[in-house]
Amino acid sequence: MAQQIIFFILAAMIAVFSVLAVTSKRIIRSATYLLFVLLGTAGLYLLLGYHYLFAVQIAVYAGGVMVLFIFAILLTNRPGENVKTERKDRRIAAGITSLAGLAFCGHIIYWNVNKMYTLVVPAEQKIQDIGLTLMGTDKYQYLLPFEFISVLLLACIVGAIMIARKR
Amino acid sequence: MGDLFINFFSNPVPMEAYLGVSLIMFFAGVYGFLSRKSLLMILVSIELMLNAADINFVVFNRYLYPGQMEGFFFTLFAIAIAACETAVAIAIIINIYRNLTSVEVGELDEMKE
Amino acid sequence: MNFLSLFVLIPALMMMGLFVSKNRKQIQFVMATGAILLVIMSAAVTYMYLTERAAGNLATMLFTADTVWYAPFNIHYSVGIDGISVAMLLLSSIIVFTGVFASWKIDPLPKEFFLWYSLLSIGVYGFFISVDLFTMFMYYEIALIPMYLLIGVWGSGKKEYGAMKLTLMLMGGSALLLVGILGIYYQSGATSMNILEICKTNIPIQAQYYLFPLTFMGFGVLGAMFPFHTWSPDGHASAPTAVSMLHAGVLMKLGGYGCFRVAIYLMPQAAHELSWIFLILTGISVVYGAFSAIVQTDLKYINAYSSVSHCGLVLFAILMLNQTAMTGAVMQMLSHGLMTALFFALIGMIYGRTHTRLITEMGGLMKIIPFFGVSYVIAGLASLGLPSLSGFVAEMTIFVGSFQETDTFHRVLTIVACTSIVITAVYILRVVGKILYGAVQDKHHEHLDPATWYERLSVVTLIVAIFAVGSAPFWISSMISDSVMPVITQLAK
Amino acid sequence: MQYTLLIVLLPLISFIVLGLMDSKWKPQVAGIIGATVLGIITLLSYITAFEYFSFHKINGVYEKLIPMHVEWIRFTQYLHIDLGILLDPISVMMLVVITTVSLMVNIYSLSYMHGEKGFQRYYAFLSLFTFSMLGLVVATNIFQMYLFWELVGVSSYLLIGFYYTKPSAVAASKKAFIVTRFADLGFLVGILFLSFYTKTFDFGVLTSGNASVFASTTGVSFMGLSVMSWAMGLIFIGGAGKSAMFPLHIWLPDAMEGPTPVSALIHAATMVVAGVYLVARLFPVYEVYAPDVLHGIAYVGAFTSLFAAVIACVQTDIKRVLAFSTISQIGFMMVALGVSGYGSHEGLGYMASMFHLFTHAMFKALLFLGAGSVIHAVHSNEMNHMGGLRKYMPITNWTFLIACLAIAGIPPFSGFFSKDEILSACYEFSPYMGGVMTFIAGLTAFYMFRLYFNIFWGKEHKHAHTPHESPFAMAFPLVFLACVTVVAGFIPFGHFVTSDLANYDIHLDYTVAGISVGVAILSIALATIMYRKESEVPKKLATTFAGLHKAASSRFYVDEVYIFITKKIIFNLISTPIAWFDRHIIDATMDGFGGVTQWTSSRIKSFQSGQVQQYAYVFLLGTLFIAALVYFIH
Repeated sequence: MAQQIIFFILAAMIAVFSVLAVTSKRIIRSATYLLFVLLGTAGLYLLLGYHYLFAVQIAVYAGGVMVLFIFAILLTNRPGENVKTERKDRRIAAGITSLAGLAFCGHIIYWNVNKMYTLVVPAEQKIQDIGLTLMGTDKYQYLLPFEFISVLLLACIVGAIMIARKR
Repeated sequence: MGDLFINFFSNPVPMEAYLGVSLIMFFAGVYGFLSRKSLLMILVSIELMLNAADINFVVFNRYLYPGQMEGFFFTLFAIAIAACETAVAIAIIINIYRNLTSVEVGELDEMKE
Repeated sequence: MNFLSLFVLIPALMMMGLFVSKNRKQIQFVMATGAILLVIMSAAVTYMYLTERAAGNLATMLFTADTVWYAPFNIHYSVGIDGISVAMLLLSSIIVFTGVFASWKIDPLPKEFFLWYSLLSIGVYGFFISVDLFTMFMYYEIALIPMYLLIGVWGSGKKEYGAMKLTLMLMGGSALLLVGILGIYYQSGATSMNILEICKTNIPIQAQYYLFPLTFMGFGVLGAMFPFHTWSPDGHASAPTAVSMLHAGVLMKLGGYGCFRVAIYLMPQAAHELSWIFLILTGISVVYGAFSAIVQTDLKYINAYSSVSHCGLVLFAILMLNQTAMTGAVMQMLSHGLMTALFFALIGMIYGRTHTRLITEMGGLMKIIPFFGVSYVIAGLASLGLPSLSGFVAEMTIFVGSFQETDTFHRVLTIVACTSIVITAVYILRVVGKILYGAVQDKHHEHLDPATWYERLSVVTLIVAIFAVGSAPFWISSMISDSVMPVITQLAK
Repeated sequence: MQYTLLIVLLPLISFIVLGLMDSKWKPQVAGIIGATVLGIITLLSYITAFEYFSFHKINGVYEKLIPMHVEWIRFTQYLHIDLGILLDPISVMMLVVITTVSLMVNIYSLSYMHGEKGFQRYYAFLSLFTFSMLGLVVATNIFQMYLFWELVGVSSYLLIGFYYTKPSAVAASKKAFIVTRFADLGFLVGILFLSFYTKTFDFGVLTSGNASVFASTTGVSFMGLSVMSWAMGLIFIGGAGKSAMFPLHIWLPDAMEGPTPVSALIHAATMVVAGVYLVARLFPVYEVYAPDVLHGIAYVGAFTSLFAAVIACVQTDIKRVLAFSTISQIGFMMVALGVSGYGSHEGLGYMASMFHLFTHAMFKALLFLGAGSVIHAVHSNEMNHMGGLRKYMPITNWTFLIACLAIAGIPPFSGFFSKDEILSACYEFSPYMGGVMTFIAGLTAFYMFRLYFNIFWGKEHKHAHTPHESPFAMAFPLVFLACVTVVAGFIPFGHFVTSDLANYDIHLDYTVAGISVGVAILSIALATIMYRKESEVPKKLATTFAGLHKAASSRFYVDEVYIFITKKIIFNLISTPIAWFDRHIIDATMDGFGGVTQWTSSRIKSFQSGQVQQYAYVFLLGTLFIAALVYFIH
């Protein structure tokens, strides 16, 4: 019961804030709403039993990324200025399309998905398993992607410095 | 409608509920992506969509293949990549702002320094 | 690689020479040397060809060579010549040579101009020496591309428009051609694209029915066939002198040559069945071009329309499908090449002095620049078919040949085509009377520079060639008419 | 007789040398070279004539000699153009005529053209003309004739347009060339027809009388007419163009814009009779295979003759009068050929025609040179600027009178004999024809004496400076030609030129001769009354027949028709619309393709805006669409 209520709260939070994030006039507010969405997502991870993912989500997203965002916003925006939106017709078109997509996908989910699964009680994942899987080279083990990601991260670091440094 | 609520609160959270949440998040992201001009807002929207996808991965992993960890890892990597992407994107945005004092997509049709 | 490839190699070497040359002197040296080498080459090839034939070598193509280029698609690089190619090589050499001297002081960017010019000549020479459909098509494309830049950069007037129009229309033609060539290759079932090999196979008649019009029209665009001739006035009018010369003189001949060598030679049945459509179109070209030329006021337009008329006659004669008319067609190619080059050279030189090409703004030039005046009259007389100049023999051979077809349709068309000699006289004399005779129209024209040595060289060479072909046509005529024979035998099958 | 080649080649060499040297030599040098070369070839042609007529007669028939020929270009198995020299009575006669007149003109021009700019060029062109005309007459085949025919046309063009700064001269040369070119089109097509069926160009084969040559023409018709009629009719059109037969005569009066000696040479004595020569050359073919065309030629000739004679009566430009007189006289020659048959006596017309050609060349050249002399003295072409010149120019006066008497047909001058033969032939053909031609002969006498009296008698006109007799170089040709005119009539022409190459003794038909001389004397008397002294008669006549007079003065408006056809029909009704059509329909269609492509691409272009959002939007729509498609189809 508690789980359901928590879920409901989280779901409502995510839905409301994500909509607010994209419709808000002030960019700083959007970022704040985004932060709530990310936190809500982290909550969902927790609810699903992925504790590690919850931690990563909080640390990387809500921590790292959001800080970047806020800095960027503060650097590029004059306070109090409204964010420009697209032309009205485009916004309407975008809205209609999004709603259509939402309806269509919702329809599929509502009518089709519930017949496909059996719920297994969420069990906590052991952090050792995660570590082993991440470092292994066997089937269903992810050393190679891990290395790729690390190289990618390195590249990003270098790239970001290169791009952003003063000439 | 009443049935739905009773079912919802008496049974474990169904998968479609998670999917519904991610769906709303995703299309909010889509709407934001299409309707905003600021690069930062577009980035925010992208984050929303990525998160929605992440949720889906995790949910599918949990509900359909509970014994495995693919979805989990996919999400993990996606978060890492999203972080990279955000970092680079923000670097670019700041750089653009420095040159053009604007971060509006409509005005960025010149590739010059 | 046999010696025929030298024709392609020399311009390529010229291009390299141009790359390393530093000033105008060196550029001129490279170009002059190359052009003279080419003339010598073609004279030598003519001599070798004639001795080889005299020695009794009856092969369709002499000096053939074949190299596999890309085996999976059966693409070969094969060369070879017969009398017609020899005549065309001679023509090209003379015109490349005179074109170099006609643009001796080209400005600006002489190096780049001559680079493209040499590339153009690679295409032209390559086309005439190749006996493989693919090689032919490739050289055809090579010849087209430089045109765009040469006109667009060094042209005059509405040059961008002219260049675009010319290139696009010719490209359109080559698109039809590509389909045609591939169709021929696949339908014939031959194991290579070599023309000599394909002609031994039988292309199914249903396929011929659509491949023949495609190929003929594809080449016909380049041969300025009505109604695909409109690139010619605009393109030629805006092209620089040497390019007009080379284009009207040689490149338009690619069309006639291609029609002859590809369309008719490889698809004789369809040629018999469908020739009437194209006969009507080319018949229209002949008269229509001539009538259009009457009312033009720009010298280059007049000459361009006159080219439409004369080149129409080439295709017209080819479609008569008999030996005499085809011989006449090739002679007309030769003759028209020489005289239209002379015309364009003179127009360019006159324009360089008077700064106008409108005949209404000129007059009495004969007194001021007599060299150009006399040369223009000679060119005009050649164009209207004065005996002892090249136009006469060519036209007469065509008319006599066309008259060998006995049915009323061919007869009437031939007579209609004959009327062009009168209309030609009308527009030529109109121009000559307006610009050369009478009183000087513009007082700036009272003192014009006399012809320089390089202009004289270029003009005199062409005049001599015109006289040579017109006064002693027997050897060239017999050389061509022997080489037409394979096509006639093919048609008789 | 290999040396005959020199007769043709020397003028060519002279042309090339003079043409290349142009102004590098002094004018006199060029003139002397030209005249010397002409002198040499004149001598050579006299030798040729002597040798030919003396030694080349077998069994009373002249043989046809071909001293040399080469194949120039081969068209088909049978058809090839040869260049060669054919000697037979008419070509030898023509050689003599051309070289004589040409020599006279060359000598005359030394003085007449003295000091003109482009003197060297003038002599070069004269040489070119002589070359082409000689090449024409000795042609062994019809295509060689056509070839030189064209060259003759061009040299005529160049000479008429000699004063190229004068717009009227330029226009006249253009007109001459285009009109004759139009006629040549007929000639060419005629040749094509003839050669296709007979499989030969060769005159020897065509005129051999061998019926098998024409075997394939029997029963063949093209668009309703028999093929031989087509062929010979079209060939005659070519001849009619050069010989200025109605309605292709319009170029000849205008051609008088050229220098007067040129008019004498080309437009009186030599080139304009090329048409007559052509018909004479193919006479056996006309006679046997296209008799209807031959009769047509007779009627065309007669009509032209009458038409031109009437116009000549009212012209005031003396060269124009002579030009129309030339047309009229060539009409006589054509008529004579047209009414002639083949054989000794039936061939009288043929013989007469050639005879008249010969005598006419001499006296008409004389008339023109005389007119040139007068123009040289008074610097005008107009009759009313002249009058009473006999006192100042005795030689010109006398020689001109002799020529007038000759053309009027007064014995014993040469014109009498030849014209008399023509009239006899006409009377034999039909009395009407004879009557008409006699009337024209009367008209001829009338207008010639009108001209004569107006120039040399009548009221003296005031001159800026006193007219003087021409120098020796101009007087000599006059005297020489006058002598020839006096004696030429006594040549037993029938011994030299006949239709069947055999001898024929000319008999004067005294009735015909009597009538024609009577008519001539009457006309001369009339002219004397009207024009010797100033009188009111001509003016009265002009007012009485105002319409006719006006029409004749404006040459019966044929030129207006010509202008209408060229300017209005060809230029405005054909060429301009075609050019318009080309620019606005054909070209616009081609441009239209380009335009459509551009328009389409400019529409499509907005999809490639570079805006990621837009791409995303389209991408999203597409994804949704495909997903929905897949979903709902399942």
